[in-house]
Amino acid sequence: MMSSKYGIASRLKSKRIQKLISSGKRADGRGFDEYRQITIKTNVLEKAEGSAEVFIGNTRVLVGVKIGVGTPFEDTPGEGVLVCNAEFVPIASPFFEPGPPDENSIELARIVDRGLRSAGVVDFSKLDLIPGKLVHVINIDIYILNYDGNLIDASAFAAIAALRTSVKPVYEVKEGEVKPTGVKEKLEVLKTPIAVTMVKIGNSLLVDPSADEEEVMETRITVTLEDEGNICTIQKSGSEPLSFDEIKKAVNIAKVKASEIRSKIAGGEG
Amino acid sequence: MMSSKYGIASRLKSKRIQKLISSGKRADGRGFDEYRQITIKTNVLEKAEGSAEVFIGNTRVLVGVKIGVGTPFEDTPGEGVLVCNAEFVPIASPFFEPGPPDENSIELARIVDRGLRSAGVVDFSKLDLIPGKLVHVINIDIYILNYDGNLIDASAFAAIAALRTSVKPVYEVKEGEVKPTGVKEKLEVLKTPIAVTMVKIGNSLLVDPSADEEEVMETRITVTLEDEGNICTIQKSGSEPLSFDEIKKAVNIAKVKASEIRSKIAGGEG
Amino acid sequence: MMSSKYGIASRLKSKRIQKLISSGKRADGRGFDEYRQITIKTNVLEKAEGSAEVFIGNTRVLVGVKIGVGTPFEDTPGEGVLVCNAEFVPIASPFFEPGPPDENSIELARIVDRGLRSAGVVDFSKLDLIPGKLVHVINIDIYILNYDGNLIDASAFAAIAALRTSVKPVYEVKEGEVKPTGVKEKLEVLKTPIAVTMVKIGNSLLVDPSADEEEVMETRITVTLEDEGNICTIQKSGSEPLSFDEIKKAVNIAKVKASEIRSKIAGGEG
Amino acid sequence: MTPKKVKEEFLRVDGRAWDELRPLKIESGVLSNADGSAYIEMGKNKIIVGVFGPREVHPKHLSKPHTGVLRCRYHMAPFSTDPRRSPAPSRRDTEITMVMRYALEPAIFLERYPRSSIDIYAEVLQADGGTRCATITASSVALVDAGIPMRDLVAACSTGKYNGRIILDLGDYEDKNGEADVPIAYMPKLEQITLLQMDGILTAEEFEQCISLSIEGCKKIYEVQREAIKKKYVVEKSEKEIEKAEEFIEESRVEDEQ
Amino acid sequence: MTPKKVKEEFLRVDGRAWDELRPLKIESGVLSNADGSAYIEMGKNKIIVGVFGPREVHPKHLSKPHTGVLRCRYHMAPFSTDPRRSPAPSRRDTEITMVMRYALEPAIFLERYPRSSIDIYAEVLQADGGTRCATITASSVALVDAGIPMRDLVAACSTGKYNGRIILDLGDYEDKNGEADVPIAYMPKLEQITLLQMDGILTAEEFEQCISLSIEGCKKIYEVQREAIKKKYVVEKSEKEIEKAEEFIEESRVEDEQ
Amino acid sequence: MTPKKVKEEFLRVDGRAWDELRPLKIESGVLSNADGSAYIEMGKNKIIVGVFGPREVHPKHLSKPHTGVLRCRYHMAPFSTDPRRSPAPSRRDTEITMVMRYALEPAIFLERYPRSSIDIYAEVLQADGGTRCATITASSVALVDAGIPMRDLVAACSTGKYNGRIILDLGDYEDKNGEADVPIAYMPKLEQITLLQMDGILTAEEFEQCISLSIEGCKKIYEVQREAIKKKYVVEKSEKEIEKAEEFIEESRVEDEQ
Repeated sequence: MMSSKYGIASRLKSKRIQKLISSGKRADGRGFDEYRQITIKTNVLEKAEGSAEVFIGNTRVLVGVKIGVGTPFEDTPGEGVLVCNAEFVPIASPFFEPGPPDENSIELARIVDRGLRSAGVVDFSKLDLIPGKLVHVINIDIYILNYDGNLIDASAFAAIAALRTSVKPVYEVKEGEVKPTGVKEKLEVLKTPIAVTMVKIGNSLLVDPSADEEEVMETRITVTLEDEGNICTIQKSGSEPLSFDEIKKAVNIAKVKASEIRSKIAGGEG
Repeated sequence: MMSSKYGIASRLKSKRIQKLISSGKRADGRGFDEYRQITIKTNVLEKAEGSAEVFIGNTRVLVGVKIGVGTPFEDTPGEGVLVCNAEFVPIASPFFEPGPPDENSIELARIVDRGLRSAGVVDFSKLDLIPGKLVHVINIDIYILNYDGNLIDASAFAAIAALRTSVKPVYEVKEGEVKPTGVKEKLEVLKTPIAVTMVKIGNSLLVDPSADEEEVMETRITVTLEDEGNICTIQKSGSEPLSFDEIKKAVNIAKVKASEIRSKIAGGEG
Repeated sequence: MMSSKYGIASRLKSKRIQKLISSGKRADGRGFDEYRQITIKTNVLEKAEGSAEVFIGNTRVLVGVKIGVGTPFEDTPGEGVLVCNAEFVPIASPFFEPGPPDENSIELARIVDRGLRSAGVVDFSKLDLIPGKLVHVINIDIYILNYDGNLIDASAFAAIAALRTSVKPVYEVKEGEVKPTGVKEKLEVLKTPIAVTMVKIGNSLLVDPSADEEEVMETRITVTLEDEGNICTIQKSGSEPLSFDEIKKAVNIAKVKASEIRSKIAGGEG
Repeated sequence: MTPKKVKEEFLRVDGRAWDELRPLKIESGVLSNADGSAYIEMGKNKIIVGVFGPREVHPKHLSKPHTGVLRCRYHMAPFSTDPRRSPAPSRRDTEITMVMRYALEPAIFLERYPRSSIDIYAEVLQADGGTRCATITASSVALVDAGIPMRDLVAACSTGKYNGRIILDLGDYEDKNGEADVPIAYMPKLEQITLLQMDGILTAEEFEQCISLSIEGCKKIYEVQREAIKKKYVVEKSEKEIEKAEEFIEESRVEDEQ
Repeated sequence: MTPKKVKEEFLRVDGRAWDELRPLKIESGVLSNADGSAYIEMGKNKIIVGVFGPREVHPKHLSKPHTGVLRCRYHMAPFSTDPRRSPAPSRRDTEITMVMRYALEPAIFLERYPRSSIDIYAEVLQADGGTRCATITASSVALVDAGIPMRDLVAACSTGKYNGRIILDLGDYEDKNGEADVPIAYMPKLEQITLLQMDGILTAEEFEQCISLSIEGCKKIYEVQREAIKKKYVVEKSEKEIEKAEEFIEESRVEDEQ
Repeated sequence: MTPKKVKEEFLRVDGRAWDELRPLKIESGVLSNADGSAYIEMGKNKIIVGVFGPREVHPKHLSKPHTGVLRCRYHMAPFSTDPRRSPAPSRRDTEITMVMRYALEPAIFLERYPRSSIDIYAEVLQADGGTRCATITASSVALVDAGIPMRDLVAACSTGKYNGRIILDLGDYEDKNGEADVPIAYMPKLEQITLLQMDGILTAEEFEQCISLSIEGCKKIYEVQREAIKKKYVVEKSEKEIEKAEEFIEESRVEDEQ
């Protein structure tokens, strides 16, 4: 998918990568199921209610969480609102251009959003203020600072890490109006969903694809798992199909990687 | 008008059609004041409050009516709101492109809208809920499914046919708030305006133009008449002028055709 | 700045203007610190709450002031709102195109806006109706009718002249709602800020640049002064720097010109 | 077919007779940057029109190899109405832009300007009912001011029904509270109608009365248009050129018929 | 791996068995202007699809020198849902448009159409859960109707978990109130999955059950697709062409493998 | 003209002296995909800047035959302010983008890059008053990091009036509650001002004091900029290259003057 937008790999480069992979190797020496170095920093911003910055190799994603007051969705009047948004800002790649979200940034935001929602990271029914009128609104803004592949996992890690450190402003409700009290309390986060993205190149599944690998990939699959090891979101992308067996294999790989990474994120806090 | 957007007729084709017409004939054998086969189906959608599908020859238009709650216009605080919108969706013609409404779809929606409004199809003063705050909003969405000329008449027929079968959700008003009761009642429709569109080719006026005729037409006139035979909307379009006599002739033709068609639409219901 | 958008001056024309200026002359014979003929007409519109039309040479700007009711900004709940907007309508120049505001019209509106705001032309705290909910909203719409340079000064003069003649609808506040009484009272205007725009060509500062001079200018500076001779807004534009001394010189020129022009605007009323 | 012109007692909200136009003022050549321009006041309507062209079309793909294109824009200033309106074009603006183009196109020899465009931009500075008609009337004058030969001038006004009576040139109040409104544009020499719209309820007979009355109105407006064109020449040009101006439209048409 | 198919007492909100599809109707060739088209009803879903192409790409810079491009649009009519939705595309529409393209692309020999595009436009006229799957199913039929050779038909349906049970082809109510939803698209002859999404909570075992059940569902849908293609030929074409139609997909694939 | 620098008792809301900058940190080369980059913290401002170019201009019609073009974007992250702001550019963003371009353009030899563009993208991650100045300061460093020769570094900071006193480098609170704000950008070696804006109320004398004080501030910032450039070289390059880096700006200017 990324290939169409982020520059076409030359045939030579493409062949080289494919040949390497068919001989069981990756350009940077990693194993097929090996992530690059993952670094997670939380509370990197003072003005946001929560924040985290995630580095996976040279990929760098910043997430800021803002929690405010707004109106609920029409069909869930008594529940808080969570909105994910992703910005592919032009500093991140010579191929990113300023402008409104395109197909790729919308897909990214929706995968992260669906992962959080399916896992049940927050209890939305506890986020109402005046039912049907005012509720807490959690805005998760994903900011891509440097692109070197696997934006989905980096964004998903940053989003949940930021949420886990978020505080929620406390409001006083009085005569149909809300007033900020100035106090903030910890946001209760119930789950830590972890996204694991793989690409298929030749007949191999590779986790944590680099930008080069995304350029030559045939298809991509992201499996998000919650704390108990249940699957909570899957997204297949890319123009090649997958067999049932390949999907099963991908789920198995994801299960292993997710629990490794979850301990990193859950452990990364004070 | 359509010519600029929907493909230019070749000079040859254009000459052929014009020659045929100057000899008193139309390509499909119709008389100048003859409509193609008109078929009207109502209640074709379950989720809309009203619906109708109209076929005029190969032209096919679907109208869905949604009735909800909204705020009144500033200058008519105690009246309900009616909004017409037309979508030229790209399945209808190789020359339609996805995107926001253009000049042609706006004109179409406005002619239908003005026809309904001028005829007084509904009593807007009976459509208020909390005067100045909440009123019934009737959305008439015109969906062009296949284009073979005369979209205006097909849309106008479908709009009034859909309205005539519409139901209105009943709300309970209590302490400045409205609550749906789950009950729906028939929308009172007072008039059945009928639009009759003609094009001028050479010195002739032709009703119900086909796509080919619209490509070579010089000018177009739509006359909408209400039940008592009064004129309620006229729209001239196209780059050639009309004489006073031609206009009078057009009105006379429209009067005859409108009453024929009205009985079809009014009769088409259970 | 204008050069990039409004047509590039030919090298010849550019050289001619620069040579003339280096010999101490301007194409239209004016002194470097001399404005073209300024004409100010007020109350030129009946439907606006205030209006003024300003001619500076062939530059012609119309400002209409509309005063209505709206919601306050979140951070100033008890204060009225003032909004400036500028439209570069296409009748004003063959180089203006219809469409949403571009960089130049946004800068123009903001300079005028900042000048009025910094000078404190109105007491915003007196413009509230229901604190936190409804306040008076003053819309200043700048309409460029003909472009021959120095739009900033013409717009700023027209804006303050229009404001000075504005009336404010009086509302009755009752049970959390406002009702127009039909009465209008004079809007209290506390200050008369005057913008003076200069361009640097060669080593000279020229006030009130014509369109030709704006095409060849290196940089532009606008100094706005209020009634007591204090500076209230400065904006430097254009790709060349200025020295501290040049800035001081510009401020001195502006001080002299502003008080001349202020008496014209303040005197132009009944 | 023409309505009875018996003078009646009946007076309208603004004191006019049933067949009386509002005060009308047209000025030509009011903008220095436009190739042609005109300013019109019709009642409290205040509209300014600028014409550019014939000129190259941008973007190029909009040009046509065998004919010129006419591009129009009808636009209302935010302060032209009560309450203020957004400067973004509304659906009504789009529709009027379209009928304005159709109303003026028949009067212009577009086929003489292949690959070129003539652009007419109208700015409604104050709206008082009948803005589309006043815009078309002013645009004709602006086109002549731009030196563009025309088959005929296009004059426009609306007739309508208010309180049971057919009246000429509806003001804002009559427009909003009346039973029907019929804006038409007319080429008086060619006796052709180039704009025709109608909203409200009218019998066929009333509708024909409306058109007849509008045509009478357009003929009066036509005289004011001619004056505006002449006056411009008187101020700016030599005697000889004034004569030329007077015959300008006539000639253009003759030229066309040859 | 396949779920136990023991017939159970359990009945769903609309009376269906756990492994039962909603009533399904597909019609081919329903639009005269499109090169190919199909209409599908699946439960209360009503979706119409039009295919245009292979044709020249506009704008040109979107074309590719060595292959064709597939362009899709998933769009919902304003009246398709309750409450009314804006006709402007939502973020969800954009995402579905994307996965719809990926779901159909593997079935088309795009490499045969350099510099060209195949455009698939789907309009959801009524939505009842599972619109993306029904859209993909109908699009396959519309592609065949357009005479575009295909490696295989793509059939799609979702399986999910509702009230603790794995069930086939979720309706709107089950979709909104269920524990999980797994839409898949499947090429039955090639045994390949081209669409796979999942939301909710499932164990790995449940997830595999869902896929197995979906594959069974897709096979049934595939038969209805084939019927729709045949029926079109019966009505419009000669006996000989019917045979051709039957072998159409088969041939295309063989051709591909050579 | 320079303000009296007598040390006073007066302390500001954050404890600073009247002529004291906020804590300032600049880091160079922080983004691997950009040709040059810099990160700045000035008070609680956190801004990251990426530079791309000189490179081909897209779309081509924006390029110029005889010179390069400088394109800038000042953009604020949604989470940079309280309350959250929309990621769509505001009118203020558009104005700052414009003055940012004017502030940096005089320092770049654009005429050396015909048909090319240099693109500077600034992302404000956290805003604390004075973001436009901090952005310009960081952009200069990022330009050097991209290897683009410069006439001089551009350093920027604002001075203003708060509670009757002229103070350097206004924080967010002082900005919003003060009497005046004068952001300037300055090229210390060339002694030229490239950004100058002012809002509030100042006498001519106070205004001149502000500029003098800002210039002093810019000179201090300039030292931090030079350090940031040097440090990058220390980490990444050989000793010899460090020397080069130190003389980089000097040389570029000399080159220009020849």
